[in-house]
Amino acid sequence: MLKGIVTVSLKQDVLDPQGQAVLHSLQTLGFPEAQNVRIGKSIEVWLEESDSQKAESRLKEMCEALLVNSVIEDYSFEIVED
Amino acid sequence: MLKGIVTVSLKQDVLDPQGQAVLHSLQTLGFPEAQNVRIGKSIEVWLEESDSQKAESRLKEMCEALLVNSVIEDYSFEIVED
Amino acid sequence: MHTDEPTPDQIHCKKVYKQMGLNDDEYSLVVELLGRRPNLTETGIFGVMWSEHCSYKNSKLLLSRFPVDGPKVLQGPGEGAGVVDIGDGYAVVFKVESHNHPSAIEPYQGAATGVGGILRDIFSMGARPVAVLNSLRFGPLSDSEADKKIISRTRYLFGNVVAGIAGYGNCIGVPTVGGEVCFDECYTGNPLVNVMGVGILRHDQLQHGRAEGIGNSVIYVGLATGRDGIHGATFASEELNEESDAKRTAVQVGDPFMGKLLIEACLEVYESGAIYSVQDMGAAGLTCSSTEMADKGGVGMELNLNLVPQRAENMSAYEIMLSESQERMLFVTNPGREEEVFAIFKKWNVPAVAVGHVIEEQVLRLKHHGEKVAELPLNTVCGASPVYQRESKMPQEVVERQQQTAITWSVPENLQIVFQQLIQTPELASKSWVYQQYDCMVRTSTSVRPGSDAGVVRVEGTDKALAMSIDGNSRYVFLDPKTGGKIAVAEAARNVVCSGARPLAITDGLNFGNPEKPEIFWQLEQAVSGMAETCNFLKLPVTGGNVSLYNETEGEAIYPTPVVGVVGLIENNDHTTTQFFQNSGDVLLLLGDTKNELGGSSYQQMQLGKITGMPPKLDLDKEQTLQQTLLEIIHSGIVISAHDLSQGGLAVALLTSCTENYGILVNWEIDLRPDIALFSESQSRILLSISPDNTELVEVVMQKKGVPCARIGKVVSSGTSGSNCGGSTGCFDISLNGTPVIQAELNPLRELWKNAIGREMEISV
Amino acid sequence: MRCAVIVFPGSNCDYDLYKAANYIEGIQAEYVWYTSKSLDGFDAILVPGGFSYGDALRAGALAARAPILKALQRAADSGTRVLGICNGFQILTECGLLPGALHRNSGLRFICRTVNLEVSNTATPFTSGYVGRTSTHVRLEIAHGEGNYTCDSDTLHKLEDNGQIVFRYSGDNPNGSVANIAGITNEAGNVLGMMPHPERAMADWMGSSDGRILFESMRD
Ligand SMILES: Nc1ncnc2c1ncn2[C@@H]1O[C@H](COP(=O)(O)OP(=O)(O)O)[C@@H](O)[C@H]1O
Ligand SMILES: [Mg+2]
Repeated sequence: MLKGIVTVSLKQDVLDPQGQAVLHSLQTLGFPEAQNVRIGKSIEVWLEESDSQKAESRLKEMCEALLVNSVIEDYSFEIVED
Repeated sequence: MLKGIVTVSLKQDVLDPQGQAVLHSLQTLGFPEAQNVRIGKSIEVWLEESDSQKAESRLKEMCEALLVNSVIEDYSFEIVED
Repeated sequence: MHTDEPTPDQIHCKKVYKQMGLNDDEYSLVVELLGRRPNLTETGIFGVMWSEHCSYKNSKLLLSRFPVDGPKVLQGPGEGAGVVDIGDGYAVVFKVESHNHPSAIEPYQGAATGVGGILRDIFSMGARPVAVLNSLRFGPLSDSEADKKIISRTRYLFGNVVAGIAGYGNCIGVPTVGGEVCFDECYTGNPLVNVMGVGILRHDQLQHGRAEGIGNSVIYVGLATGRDGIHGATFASEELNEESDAKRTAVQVGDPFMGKLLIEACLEVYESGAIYSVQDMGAAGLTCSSTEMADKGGVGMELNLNLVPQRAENMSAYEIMLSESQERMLFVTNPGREEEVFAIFKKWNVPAVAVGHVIEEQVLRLKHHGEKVAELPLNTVCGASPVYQRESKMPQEVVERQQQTAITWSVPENLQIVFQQLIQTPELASKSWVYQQYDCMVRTSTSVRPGSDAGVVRVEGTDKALAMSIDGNSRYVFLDPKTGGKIAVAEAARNVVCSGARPLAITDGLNFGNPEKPEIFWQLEQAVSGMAETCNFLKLPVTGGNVSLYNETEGEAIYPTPVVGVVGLIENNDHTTTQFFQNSGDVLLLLGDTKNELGGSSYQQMQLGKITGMPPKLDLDKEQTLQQTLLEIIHSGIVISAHDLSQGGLAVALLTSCTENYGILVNWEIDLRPDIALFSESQSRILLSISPDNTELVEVVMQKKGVPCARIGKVVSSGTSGSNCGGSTGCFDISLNGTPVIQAELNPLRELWKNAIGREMEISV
Repeated sequence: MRCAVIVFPGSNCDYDLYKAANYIEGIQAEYVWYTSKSLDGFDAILVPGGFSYGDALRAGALAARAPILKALQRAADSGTRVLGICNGFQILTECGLLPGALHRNSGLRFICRTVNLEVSNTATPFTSGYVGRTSTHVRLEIAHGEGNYTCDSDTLHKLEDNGQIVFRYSGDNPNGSVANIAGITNEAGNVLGMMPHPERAMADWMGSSDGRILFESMRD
């Protein structure tokens, strides 16, 4: 079986309050080197499909149909054997 | 600057209701090949640090101190140039 | 049988049963009852069914002191939740449940599944859940001495427990209408999370959990079974220690979305009449639901475990039976009506499968992979666990603590500063940081939201409403468990009376330490007897509750913490009363006597960093007269606001009755030291605001009934000039015997109080 | 006036909306199940709050792909009034009937409390009744974790220029939404999405009756 791993992140100009809160906590916890934090999603999709090219194009369709909201999010993905 | 990308996923035995709902939705949207979905987080951390080995060990500490809830989550990460 | 499982003989020799919560004697009793050594699955079943959580073996004898009957009680303890008639063909269903240990390990999910669990108890009775309340205890949010790590862990627990309750309750669409949060050192390692659920049903909708009808199908409904929460019930009945971390498989994850679908689908199934009985799968999952249903019905049950929906691969019979996966129910259908049931669940997208049937022989028989993997006579599993009369001993420490004087300091020079400090302590500060995270209005029946003495929910289709509250002051119980127990019940009842309701019944959550220690058992025994005495006196049946023992970390017990949930009936919506002032010029009346009683008070805790002496006294006669009289005058329509005086005494009650628009001008003639007058926590006191025209009438009534009633001042609107402080932000002005003690601007004071917890949570440690 | 109240799995303000609409004289509300293919014959469509599909992935995302959405889209295109409240608003942005997106509250917590709102456009079929009130400030309850309205600056300009911003938080902004936006319409003005809950403000005992005017406006 193949597995698609989609990484969804907020578009660069969209504020990420959660990331900011985590950044703040990291700094107070003694990690002053943390300069910025952005929090996104990692979505794993297991596919009943052996052709990785086909899997890729289907995964892309899934992203566009549902997994990603293109108004505020960007995405990238990879396909791996599982 | 270096950037750490942490992928946080639910432990295998832990129920992922979100993933199940998304799976069901994908199937009804015409993606019967989707067999399973698990939803995790992808956390990017920008580090004021040039030594990638050092960055790695610090990132690990951050994961354990804050970014990951080891009771229900597993994680992996990579360090990239930014 | 799984090949790597220990055999019955190995279980015996290597004492594997100990890991399942059975001690040597209990194991021997099992062997004697069965006439053979049980296999692993069977041992596991005994382990959970004989745990305190399921069998009440340590508390049963004490609980029998509670009155459980009353003319309005339709269902007392024993089923999922108690049921009390409220007239017009309706009844209210309610119960408290604890989720302490799971919340200490994984606060978000621990709290979330606590809400899910109690709601399943409610709708398994046939009721539509209409409200939830929560009672929480944590260590201090900050403390100059404690180390940073502990404080940040406490804040993490607090923040995530609240988020978990919100996450589940908001999503499933049941309003959270009240609760309480306390902070004390003793809960640092062992926080408490008690949740109360309330539902409403028509009498004819009442369901039960008795399996009957030989051959009837047993239907499994809801989420698939995973390896989560295996041994949750036993785990809840043990002390927390470092090993608890190793038991992390015990984390269960809630799915409020499935929970919501389950509620709707189940209510529809009940309407269809196609099912005979139902029980939720809570603690001890499939084991508890199947054995109890069969036992109550005097029948047996045979289950084929291969048919049980499973989320994980290769689950053993042991794992399937002991899993505490969430959002599951067990049904017995009426003959030939399975398909109807399946159709309704299908419509709601809720999995439902037949997994077995009712049999005549009174045993639980389990099949797995074609083999019989367990067969247990039900009378061994249910009701046969040993019942312990534990040793009880009053510790010398308690005697000594009680003999210490409660007040060792002289009157502080500036009481206004003391007051400002007091209202910013997390325990007295506004809990709006907490309850604003809860949806309190969904279903649009809530007429009084969190913030007043009790939450009020209207009963649709009638002119009635239900007032509900959950309360408990463990400091009083720690100092004197009996008095503390009495106060817990009396205060809960007083809270709903202040809202215009007649208390119907209570549900209790008993959170204590290890009952095998005589001094802990003594606390339990005393507290229960105080509670029982008050319930009997006030004619308040206990229709259900929960016992959570072994709340200890590294051998240190929490304060004995009984919490009491109460539901009262408001006969007419017009009687609904809140604690908030509403008109400028209204007269402030203080009902009840104020005495030199600072033992266990918030003021004492702040001054000394500990508590000593005796808690306030409670006179049941006076309490009853007070409650009855108050209810009478509320019903006559002349009470503008009523507020129970509790932690922080009169000064805090005055502040929490003020609103942005209404402050106070008080001059009280009282023969007490000023700080005692302001902060004493004497019981059976209520603050009223009454229009000037009706004040005399109230005074006459109170005098007739012998309830002390003092005119102490009046309500003033913000912007009223003429008062000492005045100004557009309002005034909070208290004098004692003509001497000003607090003269503050109202809204800055309210801000201090309102945002204290938020500030605390945002400051980094 | 016939009103549809769409029921998605996990909707939980459907019942409240149904009660509120039926409370108004001249409105008859009916539930319509999310698998239904038609919304013909309804004069208005109400998309309720709650947690459709448990808010999995993103609030409203799964509901916005449910079978009934085609019919909803058609109805909206043909000018039928559509009101989305809270999760309903999230669904309307997710399916593209309204621009922008609603993401996590800036304070990161769910917030349930009463807020003050300014009605910034009373010339819509939803708000005409607020004209002539001595003040256009109304008090409604919010109850959401993801009400932080976001859009790019072009979209914001368009919203402002066309008068599509109908409700704004006045005083304090509870969730960080851009330009204090609490509710917007589509360009044509027949689709309104809003985070506050008018159905929770139908009578004084609820704390406010300001929501009633919105339903009355829709009817008139
Ligand atoms: N955890 C909570 N959840 C919901 N409401 C709460 C919670 N804690 C406190 N409240 C609400 O805050 C108000 C004050 O509570 P509390 O401080 O216990 O006052 P009292 O002493 O009058 O009982 C009550 O209306 C109560 O319901
Ligand atoms: Mg209280």
